[in-house]
Amino acid sequence: MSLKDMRRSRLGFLRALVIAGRSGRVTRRYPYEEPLVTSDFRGKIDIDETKCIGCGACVNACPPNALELINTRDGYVSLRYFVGRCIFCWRCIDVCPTGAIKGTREFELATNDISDLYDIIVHEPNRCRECGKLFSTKRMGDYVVTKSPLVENYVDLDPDCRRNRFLKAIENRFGGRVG
Amino acid sequence: MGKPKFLGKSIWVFHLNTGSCNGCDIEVLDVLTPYHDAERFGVKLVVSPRHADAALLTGPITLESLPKVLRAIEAMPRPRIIIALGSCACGGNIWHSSYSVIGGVPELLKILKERGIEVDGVYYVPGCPVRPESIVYAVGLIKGLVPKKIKPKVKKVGR
Amino acid sequence: MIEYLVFSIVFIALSLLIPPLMDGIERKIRARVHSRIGPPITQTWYDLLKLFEKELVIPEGGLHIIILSLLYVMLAILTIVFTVSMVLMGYHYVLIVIITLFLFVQAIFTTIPFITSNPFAIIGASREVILALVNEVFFVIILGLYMYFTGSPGLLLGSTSLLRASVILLVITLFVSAYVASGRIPFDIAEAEPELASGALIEFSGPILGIFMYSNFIKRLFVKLVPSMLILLPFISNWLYLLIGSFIMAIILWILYGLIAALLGRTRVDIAPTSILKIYIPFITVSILLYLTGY
Amino acid sequence: MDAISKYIETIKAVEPRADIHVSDDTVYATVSSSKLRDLAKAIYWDMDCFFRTCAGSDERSINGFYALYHIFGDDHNGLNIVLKVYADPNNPTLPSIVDIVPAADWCEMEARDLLGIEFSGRKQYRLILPPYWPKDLYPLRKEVSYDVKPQVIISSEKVGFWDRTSAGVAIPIGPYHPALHEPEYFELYVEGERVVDVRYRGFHVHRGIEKLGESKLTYQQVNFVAERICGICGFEHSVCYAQAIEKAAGIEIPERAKFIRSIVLEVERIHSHLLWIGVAVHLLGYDTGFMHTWRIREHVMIIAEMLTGSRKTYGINLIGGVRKDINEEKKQRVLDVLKIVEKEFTELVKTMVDVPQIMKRLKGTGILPREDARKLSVVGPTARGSGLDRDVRRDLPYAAYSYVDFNVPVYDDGDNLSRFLVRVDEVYESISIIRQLLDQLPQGPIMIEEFDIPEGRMAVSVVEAPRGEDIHFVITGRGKPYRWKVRAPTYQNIPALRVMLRDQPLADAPLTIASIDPCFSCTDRVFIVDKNGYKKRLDPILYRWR
Repeated sequence: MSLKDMRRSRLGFLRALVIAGRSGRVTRRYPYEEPLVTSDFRGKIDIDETKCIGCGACVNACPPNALELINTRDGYVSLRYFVGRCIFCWRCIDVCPTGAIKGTREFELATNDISDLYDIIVHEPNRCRECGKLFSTKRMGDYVVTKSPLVENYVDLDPDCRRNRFLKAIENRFGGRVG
Repeated sequence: MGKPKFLGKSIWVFHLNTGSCNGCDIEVLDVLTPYHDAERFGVKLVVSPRHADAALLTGPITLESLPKVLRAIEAMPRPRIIIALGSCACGGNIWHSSYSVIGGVPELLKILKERGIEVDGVYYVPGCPVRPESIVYAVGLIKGLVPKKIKPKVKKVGR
Repeated sequence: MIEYLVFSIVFIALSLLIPPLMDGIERKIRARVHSRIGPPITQTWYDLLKLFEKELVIPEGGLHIIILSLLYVMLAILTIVFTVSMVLMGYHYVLIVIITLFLFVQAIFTTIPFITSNPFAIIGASREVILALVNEVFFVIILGLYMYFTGSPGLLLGSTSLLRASVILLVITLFVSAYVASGRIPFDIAEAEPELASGALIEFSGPILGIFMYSNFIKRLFVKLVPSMLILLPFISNWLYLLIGSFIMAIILWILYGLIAALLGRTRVDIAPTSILKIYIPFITVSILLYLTGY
Repeated sequence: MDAISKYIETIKAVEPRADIHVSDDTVYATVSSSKLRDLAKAIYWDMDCFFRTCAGSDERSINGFYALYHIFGDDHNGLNIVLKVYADPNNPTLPSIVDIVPAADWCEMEARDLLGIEFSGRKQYRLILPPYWPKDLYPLRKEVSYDVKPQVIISSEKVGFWDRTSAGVAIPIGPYHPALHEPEYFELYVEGERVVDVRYRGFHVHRGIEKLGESKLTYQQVNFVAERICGICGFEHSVCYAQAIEKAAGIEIPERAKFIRSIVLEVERIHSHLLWIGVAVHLLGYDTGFMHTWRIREHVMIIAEMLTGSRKTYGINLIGGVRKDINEEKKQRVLDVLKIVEKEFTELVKTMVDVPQIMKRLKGTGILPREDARKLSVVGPTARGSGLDRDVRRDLPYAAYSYVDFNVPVYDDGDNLSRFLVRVDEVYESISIIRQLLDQLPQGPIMIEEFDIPEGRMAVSVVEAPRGEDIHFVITGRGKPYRWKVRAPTYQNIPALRVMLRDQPLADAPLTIASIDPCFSCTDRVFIVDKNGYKKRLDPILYRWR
């Protein structure tokens, strides 16, 4: 349809009253009334600390770095979720191997203190049974073992010791120095 | 300066887009429209920082807009508050580390402090983009109508 | 006599309290036309009180602005005081004084922005001048004709000539003039938000802004009160009832004006004067013709 | 094939040594810089193409040179022509084509700002980066990290918004102005209330998106950045990026995903146009119209949230398909909402045009004549309001647009009313398109997960956003784009404002600026200014520091 040829009436602007009358007051009295949030809405994510293994898959997928793995000075690994930077794309949910991350409809996130927006899971680190260095997380080790039990011998070793051990094993088998 | 009695009843907002994608800015307008109607809480968008009680910042604050933001905040009469709207303003969003932005209101506060520009309160409203309801909730929080729901969580987990 | 004094004080107090409340009601009505809830009717009072609590920032122009703004609010209040006392105390000839005062108020309002150097304020003020040149001049012309037709320089319940159509036409024109003078859409071109960022008031903040807004509300009441009185004059002979009647009529007018403003868009400064003149000139011409033929 | 060989012939005629290859609808030609100007002339003028954009690229790690890609477009045959020239890595200087293709002005300056490629034969100036950015730091060079934060000294926080010494009265519109919801700066020179000249300074929203996409993020993450180029027409950018990568890598996505993309694109168009109509009448002081348009728009926002999970920046697009499916219940809901929107919108628009001030101020203001529109090759509703029949959805069909019938509304007057009517008509067209798409929605998967993206492929992708056409140009790299270039429609349209605003009343300036539906957050990627036919140049002004 084209409005160009539409007949205009002089008092047509009064129709606004009709429109207003028919539609009534549409305002949602939120916060006193239910908000207009559909069940499909993507809100804040909720990380189940009983399932999280600290693998960092979500950290790699997260476009804005709202999820970060932080190595503290004492060797602890923590997964930090900063709601203030989250874009609520839920890519982390897609990639989480253990299903620890769940989406919620939560949007009431306003605060007057920025520290409220941090959600931190501190994982107990794995301790290398040879050099005693702290690395990765215990949960991660357990998870790897359940997925592929063959690596059990190496799971308690930090990456350097693991490599050394591996090279040594090859050395023993072939009787010569490798690498 | 005593605690203003009527600030809670009438919040005049000056909206500054500091490099936002427009998503939050449109939701700011949306909040004034019939379904959400922030005016019922006495919220009004004003057009001059001199009339404003609150600076509504959207965007990660680009270098280009930084001087104007500082100037606008300086022009606001005290008491003045800053509302950081959206993930960009709260934490810098995807561009938090980009070369042409300062990375959100936490960084801005440092610069404000350096220059001796005081503000009387900062509110953070995450969301990308912020839902209109989130903004209404934030208004409720400023007015003290709703409790703060989000708390920092630190959980230590073992094996 | 003493009861008139008491009535005066009551009415003056009312007319100082009511205008912001009426603005609150107008906002509520506008919200209803927008299909939303809108602010509480006391909202405008909250806004004003909040502005008075804010820090006092002396704008560019310094002391001039403060003195002028105080003068502005005093004159605005004086117009109301004179209007009320004129009716109650029987000083009917001061109608002409009130008109003069009102013109002073308008003049101050249009000049203040010129003191600041903000380009928006200056454009806003120059638009106000253009509009005032048409509207306020006709306001005076209409009142002058009114006085000539009724044969009195004041608010006198005179002859039956008051009922004559020519006078009624004049008063109707006065209602249009009151609408334009109240700065509502479509004639809010001086404060036009999208173009001029609230124009004349852009540089003011805190209490000074509060004073300006408050005076504007009083002015809005005044411009409705005077025509209401003039039109009710032939029908109500008791002065007290006349005053009450015109207050009620002013309130009804306020609501009606608010409703009309919600249904229209903003005009442009080059269109506005001609569209006002298109109403004024025929009405006044017919009125004069009627007067001449009926005399 | 006919048209393609014609282009190959033309290029060969000017530059026999050109290295030409063709893929899909794009002709790539590597030419020597000495022949660039002749080729630009042959393609832009003789072949009657228009200029899409140019993109600089740092390819020193691949072939040891900087490269510049000039991208031309031919809508009639649905073709893109890409001319590539190399620049010396030590002293990158290339001939400017601005005097032949005026539209290349700002994108050349962008390449200079971000990559340090100098252009000979033209006036050069700082465009994108802030005035206090260090002179020899070029963010898009590969050795520069995305998070470089030079110690910038902001001279003063007091910005001279207007220049009191200059002749005439300068009226600043922006950077923070109620008519603009984004920080951009227009300086209108007025005599009385009449605008005599306009100057513009943008790039307040430059966030370094391209650099992030090329350095920090992975292929799939870039989708989410692309979406945040613009909060209103973000999905178009995201689709455009995903299509560019899919085209470069030869990925064929499922039919159902194509349909869902088109449906969401049209939902976005409806909400964007409703938004614009609301803002336009608000600028005319008709707040009742604004409120009711947005009330109707809220229905659309609810279905957008239902279909995608977010009210804006939908986040459902990935390379290879979409993340969220449409079920029967949602389909029904969308159809119901469309019925309501159509009915209420018709009634509201009828009411709006009956408001005397609206009609008076829309009609005959902000006129962009057809010739000027062609010269400036404006896009989107701005072009269609000036009688140019251009729409990428029809001319270079993508996603599922080849399956639907729709009209492209065109009005000839070129005034604000025409642009208003184009958008009104497009709302109806979009409603009809969504109905057709939902009706034909094929079954099947919505995403393919297994694919790989080879390095060093190029593609140009064009998508019709509510404001005009988005252009994304990508060169693939390892795990992330090697070069990703974005051109949003508003760049093309901003120069037209100069024509529209001149000799107009100041009161109409905000509406006229709004009438191109400017989207500055997109625009601050690239700019193109066409000064053809105008004596004065549109110089971006620098701020005057007090």
